[in-house]
Amino acid sequence: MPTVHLSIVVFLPLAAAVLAAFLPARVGRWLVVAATVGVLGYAVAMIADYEPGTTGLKYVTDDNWISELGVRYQLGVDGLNLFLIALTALLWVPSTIWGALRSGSGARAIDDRAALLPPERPRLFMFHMALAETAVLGAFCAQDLALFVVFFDLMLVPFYFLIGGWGEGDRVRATTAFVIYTLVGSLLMLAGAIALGVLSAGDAEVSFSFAVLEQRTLGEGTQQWIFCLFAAAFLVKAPLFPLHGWVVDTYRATPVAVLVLLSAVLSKVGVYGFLRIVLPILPDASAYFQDLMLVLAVVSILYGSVLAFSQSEPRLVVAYSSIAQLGFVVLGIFSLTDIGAQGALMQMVNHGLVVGPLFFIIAVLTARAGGSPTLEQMGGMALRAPVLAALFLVITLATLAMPGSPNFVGEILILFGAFEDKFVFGVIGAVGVALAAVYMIRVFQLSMHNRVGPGAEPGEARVLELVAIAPVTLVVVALGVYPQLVLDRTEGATAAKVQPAATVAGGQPTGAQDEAAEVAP
Amino acid sequence: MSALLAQVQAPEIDYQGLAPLFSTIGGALVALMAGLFSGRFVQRALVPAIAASALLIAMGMAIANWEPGDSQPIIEGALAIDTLALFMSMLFYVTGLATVVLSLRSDVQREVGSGEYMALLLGSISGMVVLAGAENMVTLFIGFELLSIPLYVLSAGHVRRGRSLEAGLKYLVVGSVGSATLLYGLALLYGATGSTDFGAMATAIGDTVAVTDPLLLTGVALVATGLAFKASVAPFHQWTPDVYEGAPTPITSFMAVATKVAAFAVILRIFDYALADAQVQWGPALAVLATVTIVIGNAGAIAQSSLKRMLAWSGVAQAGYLLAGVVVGTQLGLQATAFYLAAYLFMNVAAFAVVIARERVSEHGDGIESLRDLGRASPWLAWPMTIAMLSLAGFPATAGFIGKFYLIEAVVAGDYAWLGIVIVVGSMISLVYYLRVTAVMWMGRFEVELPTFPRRTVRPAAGWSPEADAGAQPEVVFVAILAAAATIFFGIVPSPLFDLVRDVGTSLSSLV
Amino acid sequence: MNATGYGWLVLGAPLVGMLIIALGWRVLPGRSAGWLGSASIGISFLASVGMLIELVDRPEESRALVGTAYTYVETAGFRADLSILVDPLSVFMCLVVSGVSFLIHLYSISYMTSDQGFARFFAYLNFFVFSMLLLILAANFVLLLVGWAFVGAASYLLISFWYRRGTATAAGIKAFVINVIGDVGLVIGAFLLFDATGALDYASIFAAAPEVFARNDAQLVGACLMILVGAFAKSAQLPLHTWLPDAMEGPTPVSALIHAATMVTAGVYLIARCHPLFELAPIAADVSAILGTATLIFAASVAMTATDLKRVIAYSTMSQIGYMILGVSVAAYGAGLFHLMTHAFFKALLFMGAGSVIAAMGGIQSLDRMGGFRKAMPFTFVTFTIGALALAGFPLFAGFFSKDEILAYALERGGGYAVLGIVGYIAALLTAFYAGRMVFRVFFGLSVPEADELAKGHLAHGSHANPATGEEEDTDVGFPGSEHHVAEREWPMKLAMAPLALLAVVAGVLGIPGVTETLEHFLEPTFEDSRFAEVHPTAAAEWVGLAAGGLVAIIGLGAAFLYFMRDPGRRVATRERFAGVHRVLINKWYFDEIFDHAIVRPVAASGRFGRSVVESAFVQGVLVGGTVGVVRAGTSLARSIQTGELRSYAALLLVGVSALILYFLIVSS
Amino acid sequence: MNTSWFVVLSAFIFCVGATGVMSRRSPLVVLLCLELMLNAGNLALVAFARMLGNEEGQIFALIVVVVAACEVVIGLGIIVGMFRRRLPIDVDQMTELRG
Repeated sequence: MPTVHLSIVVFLPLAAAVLAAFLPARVGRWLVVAATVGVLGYAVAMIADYEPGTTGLKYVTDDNWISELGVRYQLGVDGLNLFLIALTALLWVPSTIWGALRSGSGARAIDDRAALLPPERPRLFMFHMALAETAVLGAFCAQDLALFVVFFDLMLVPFYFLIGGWGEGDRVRATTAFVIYTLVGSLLMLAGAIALGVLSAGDAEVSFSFAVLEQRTLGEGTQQWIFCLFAAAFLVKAPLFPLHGWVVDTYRATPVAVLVLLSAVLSKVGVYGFLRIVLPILPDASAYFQDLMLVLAVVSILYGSVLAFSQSEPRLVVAYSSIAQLGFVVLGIFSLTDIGAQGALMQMVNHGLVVGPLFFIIAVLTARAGGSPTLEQMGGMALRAPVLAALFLVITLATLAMPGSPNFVGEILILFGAFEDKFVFGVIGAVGVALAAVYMIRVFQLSMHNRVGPGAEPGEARVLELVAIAPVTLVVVALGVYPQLVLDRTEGATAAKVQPAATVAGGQPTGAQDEAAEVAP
Repeated sequence: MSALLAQVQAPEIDYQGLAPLFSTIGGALVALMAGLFSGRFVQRALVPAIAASALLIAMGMAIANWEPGDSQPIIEGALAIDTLALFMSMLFYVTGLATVVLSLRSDVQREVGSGEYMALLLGSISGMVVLAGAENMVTLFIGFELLSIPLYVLSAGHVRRGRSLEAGLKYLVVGSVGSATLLYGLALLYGATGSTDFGAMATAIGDTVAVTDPLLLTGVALVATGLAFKASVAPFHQWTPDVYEGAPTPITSFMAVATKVAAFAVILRIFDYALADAQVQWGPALAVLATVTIVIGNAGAIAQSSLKRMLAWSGVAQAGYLLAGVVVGTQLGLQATAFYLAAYLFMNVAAFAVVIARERVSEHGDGIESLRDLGRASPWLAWPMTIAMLSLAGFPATAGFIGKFYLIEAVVAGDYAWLGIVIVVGSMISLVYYLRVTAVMWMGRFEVELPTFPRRTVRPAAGWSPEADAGAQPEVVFVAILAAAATIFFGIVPSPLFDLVRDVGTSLSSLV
Repeated sequence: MNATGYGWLVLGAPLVGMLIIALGWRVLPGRSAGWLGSASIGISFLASVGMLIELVDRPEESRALVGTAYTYVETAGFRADLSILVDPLSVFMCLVVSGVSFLIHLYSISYMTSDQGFARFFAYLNFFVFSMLLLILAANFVLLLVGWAFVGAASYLLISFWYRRGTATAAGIKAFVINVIGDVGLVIGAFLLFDATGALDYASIFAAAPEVFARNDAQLVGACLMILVGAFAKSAQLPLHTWLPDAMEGPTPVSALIHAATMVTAGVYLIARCHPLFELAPIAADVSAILGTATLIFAASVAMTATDLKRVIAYSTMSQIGYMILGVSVAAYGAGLFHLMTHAFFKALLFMGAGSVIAAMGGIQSLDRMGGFRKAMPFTFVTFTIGALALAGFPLFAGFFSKDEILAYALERGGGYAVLGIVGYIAALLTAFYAGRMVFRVFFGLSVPEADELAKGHLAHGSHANPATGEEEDTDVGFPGSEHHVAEREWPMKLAMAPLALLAVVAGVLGIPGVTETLEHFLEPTFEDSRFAEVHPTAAAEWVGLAAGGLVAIIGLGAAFLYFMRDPGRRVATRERFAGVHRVLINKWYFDEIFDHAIVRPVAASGRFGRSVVESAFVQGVLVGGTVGVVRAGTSLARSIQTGELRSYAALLLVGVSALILYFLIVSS
Repeated sequence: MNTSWFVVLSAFIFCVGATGVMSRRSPLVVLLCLELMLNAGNLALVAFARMLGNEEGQIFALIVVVVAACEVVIGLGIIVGMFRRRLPIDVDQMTELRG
């Protein structure tokens, strides 16, 4: 039965931000923070309420939006997006807090070595943050392709302004590159989405609802060119080699609070799209392009790892490591096995969880190192900062997927999925695991250990910094102890999404018999 | 004698149908008369008020005439008062109102004399209304000229500025070549089909005349050119940037929106009604034109330092998108085009309003520099401009996005999927210049990459004054905000607009 | 409480200890962190004893119990519980590990007192013990992997415990990375097993293996080899051994605990644990036997020339583990594990002694600087000598029984294995030689100033510097403390070393051939399914082996005595004569250099290549630059025709018309 | 007499006008050429009207004449304006707006 819950979840931040726009900044920004906390509460409640093993959508909202175009306002939660929503909700809280504190009121926390420095125009900053959360949540909740596209593109707007308005260095070039890169992809996806809706309809009424599209069939040729359009969008977003040209500049320029969201959440929307849209709706094409995607995945893994290994800025190490990590996720998805997809989903959540604290910690270290972002200037940061060091250590080990961390569970599932019938790809991926250990432990050592770097003043994390870092770290540990929490709830959904493509990859393409009904592009 | 008189029976005239036209023409005359009286109040307040009220009345009457379905043309089949015509007329009236408001403080009005200014404006609008409703060649041509001639004058309105005159003359000459071409094409069509009446033409084609008749097709080519010229479709677009830049900015905004709407109104009527049966012939040709237009327009807009010029080029690109809706010759395409025209109106009016507001206070005139750090200086102008740019670029939650969505769906459904791809590729290129504008406004304190060649300085607009500021021209800000609000509103709740558009779709019975 | 209950207690105690110390480090006064840590380990030792008792009074056939806490991972046919397996093997390992760990904790309380990171040290140490016990008790491969990796992490943390010391952190990274390589190997191995048997827990896999795998089935061999990668990475066997010598950068108790007694023997445990698989895949077993033997001779040879006291012991550790690997690979499980135990005792003892010597030397570790400590530190001398004798396999010492039993097995298997056995005896000779070398050079000869200082009753304080590089250091956290603590003075150290010395002497009684084979009988339930269960040298044969071993040991020690006591001059002479050999040995057979050139540099180079060429040339250049170029070209075209000349506009317009007309005319015809 | 001759003639005139617009630099001459182009259309209309025997074309032609007149007037007006502003009366020199 339809509920309004999801609409509340999605639009709560935006509403708060609009309200806050008319309040004094001091009050307004805390209102926004409160909204994000509210969303988090909602997400937790949903997880608690979502009994394991259920399949199908919950909290469905389904109304007409633009009936003329066959576009419906359709939201829903299933195993696929449940934890991604939770991840979004979880990471926005520290980020908005960080933003709120950045905007000055936390003056007592601010000195020359503090990572928290005040930006101007706090109201606008918070507005964009909230808009971004709404857009991302919307993209995750959407159960209608057109609606998904809308939110997918809408995401870019706030990030464009956040990076360009509050970034560092050559921020305008960075943000423009970022938006154009991403929008090139998502505009192609727009065309693809419309084509998908129209062509799959045939004589029937045009519809973009996932549920409907999954029932309808398309000729293989059509599927293939539409697949390419979608892949373009999702691979840029992820990003995967060689579509990562925007990453370096953007990661350099983006303010921390935003970078966390950019890297932890945005990158997931793309790969989520593969699971939610491409595999179930374009099974033949997915099977057809499987090897190509796997190649891209492993290349990204190796390339990202090797470059991360040779970076001198922690931020960029994480940037390239994300490329590798997303490569793993794609590897899992396009192994076209339940187990691989499960691992991929798990890994999406994990990567988001570790990247968040990672960037906050790097920001703290950068501040302690006198604002210098390079590893040469750091070193010996563990001195006088045992808590910070411990947190960093936990996150580092989780990032390199040490057994016992949730990331390990994710990666072993991915690898097992890949091994099953793409053993070689799996092995190459496994090499990536080893490389990950090298570059992550290298960052930890060069920043926290060895002699204290020139101009660096090691110091313990401040309360406000811990508020942003510690809770997420605890979640990571908790998931490491009981990963089944996620797997129980996601299993049904992922299996269902992978199954069609898997059967095709296994044998007869489903689209073959209605080749006649194919509508040529 | 009396017997003779008896033979001549005057055509019976549907006055209700003509009422909007009467009100605009009447308004023009009254404004002209009133303009004779000197006096600040008359010049500054009364005349614009007359013009505005004329437009409002016309709007009301148009609404009264609104009724879906295929209506009979009036005055011996000279003019159609169907939903297509009425919808377009509404757009003219809205644009006209906006222009009237935007011109309130403009010096061109003082220079030309507000009476003449308003009269010409209303005259041009009447021409558009006629054009939108034209049911035969004669009405079409009359409307066409009635719309153009006042604009020639108005764009030359800044008689003291060389650029304005240059723009006027260029527009006149190239425009006349265009109308001559159109005329010759109409002549050939008349020769081929044996009638000046669209309905008759539609029936004749494929019946008495073969769709491949050379005479007919040559005529089609010439007519297409003439209309494409007005819609500034490449390669007939070249006048657009020059005239838009040279003309007084309120007139530019009027031309940018209203002229394009009018052109597409008649293009729709000719191609999707009179020549509907020949779609197989002209479809591919127009598709190619659309592609060329999209590419050229977007390419030209990049690295423009003058906002007016940049908007002109972007207008060329938008014409390409609109043409795509015509190509498929389906009801869906008609609706999509109509919808996009409405969206196009809102976003452009918003953008031009901001340009007007800025060029009056900035020493950079309409240069992109004039927007620097606007987000800080006056957010009430920065937001509308931002929304306009995002909408033009096709970001979601704006009317522009829905419009593009609609267009692409139409072309894909019409088996022109590749044209859909072209549209999105065009939008990608357009990001470069639209985003640059927003960047200048919000992310100030950095150097804008100005055009690599040829370096041109943007002159301050006539009578700019640094001490005057945006606050001193509330009506402009108001228009900007209103238009921006509409852009957002129809981006989120497009249904009202869709209902109108659906009615429009029913007007051309020939379409499937 | 039943056996598994004790098992959980074994795991729980150190974990809790670790948490208390880690969270409460600020409030814990003085040495309390150390006592707390030791206590928690003591508890888990007692719990292990509890397990032992519980197990022993169960019937032989039902001595393998599995206790499950909850389902750790279960999805898409992949299932791993959080469950422990209590059987003789794991109980035995628990006893050894927790026992030795407890003593070393005691030792550390004194040894680390003056270090600023005292509490941190014990948190790490407890964490290590927890991980090690988890590794041992795990009932499936996933949990094994968890313990496996935790151990590696703990080792990393403890090696780079003095984290401001560049050499230490470098060594830490080296160890960590090689351990991760091992983990990856294990993961792949685990998959290959999972793929065939559909299970991940030992019981099901071992049960299913005989059905699904033919003998020497390719997949099984692959799995076993992958498991060996894991085992060898942990146990520092060729070619994954290079980290162990460097790991000596860590504090001496760490070397004693992790890099001698416990962690490095995990590989031996793993092979013993997976013996059903290895027996199905003899090829893999032989590979491991051969590599083990190669390691033991290689390490022994290097140990003969190494001059860093701790490194000598480290290489001897590698060599001794080679024996164990050889043992478990030739199905001499009892013997192999017996040697594991005795080795744990005497090697820990040796390290403790070395630690106290190094402390007395003010941090200097080079044998060349040492000498004549016999008088200065009698207690250390005695215990160290006992350890050395046990290492050398001097008759009736612990090492004597355990090592030679392995070799006896090897000979018994005959054929190629006999060769391995012979090599083992040769290595034993070397072992005895360098064991003697250590004792003679440290405790005899001319006494160095430090020794005299100590004899006079106060302690030599070297300058605060990194002994390896000589960099200046302070005494703040991250560097070793200012004071040194030697066994002669600190009763906890004595208390730790005495029992070990005792065990090093008498532990042999657990496995006197034909008389007491207690350990072997105790372990039998685990290995009764072995195909080689009946292969067992007769007591007589074993005694022959023992005699040979004893003889070898005595010869070796004697040679060392002649060499280092009688005329030290000859030492130099030989070094001259075999300069080439000496260089190879001093450079550890150039393994580090080989790896550096084969792996490290290529990766770094490819990183630079990726940055300079792929990123800038391809991604930015071709993809981005190309697109931009095209757009720019279009722009310039569009604007260059926009000349502003009226006539050209008209011209273009008319050209356009003509083009259209042309098109339509073509269509029409 | 065959109508097609008239059509051909009109086409010829049209082309003459077009060429003039393209080749002449004086705006006045350009206006004259525009007249030619429009009147070419007229001729065609009248010819077709004659051929088809209905008067629609002729009426159309009449209207066009008027329109043409208007255009010229505007053109002359602008030229006068330019003259008063001392601007060069040469279309090739009106290139301030370009690019």
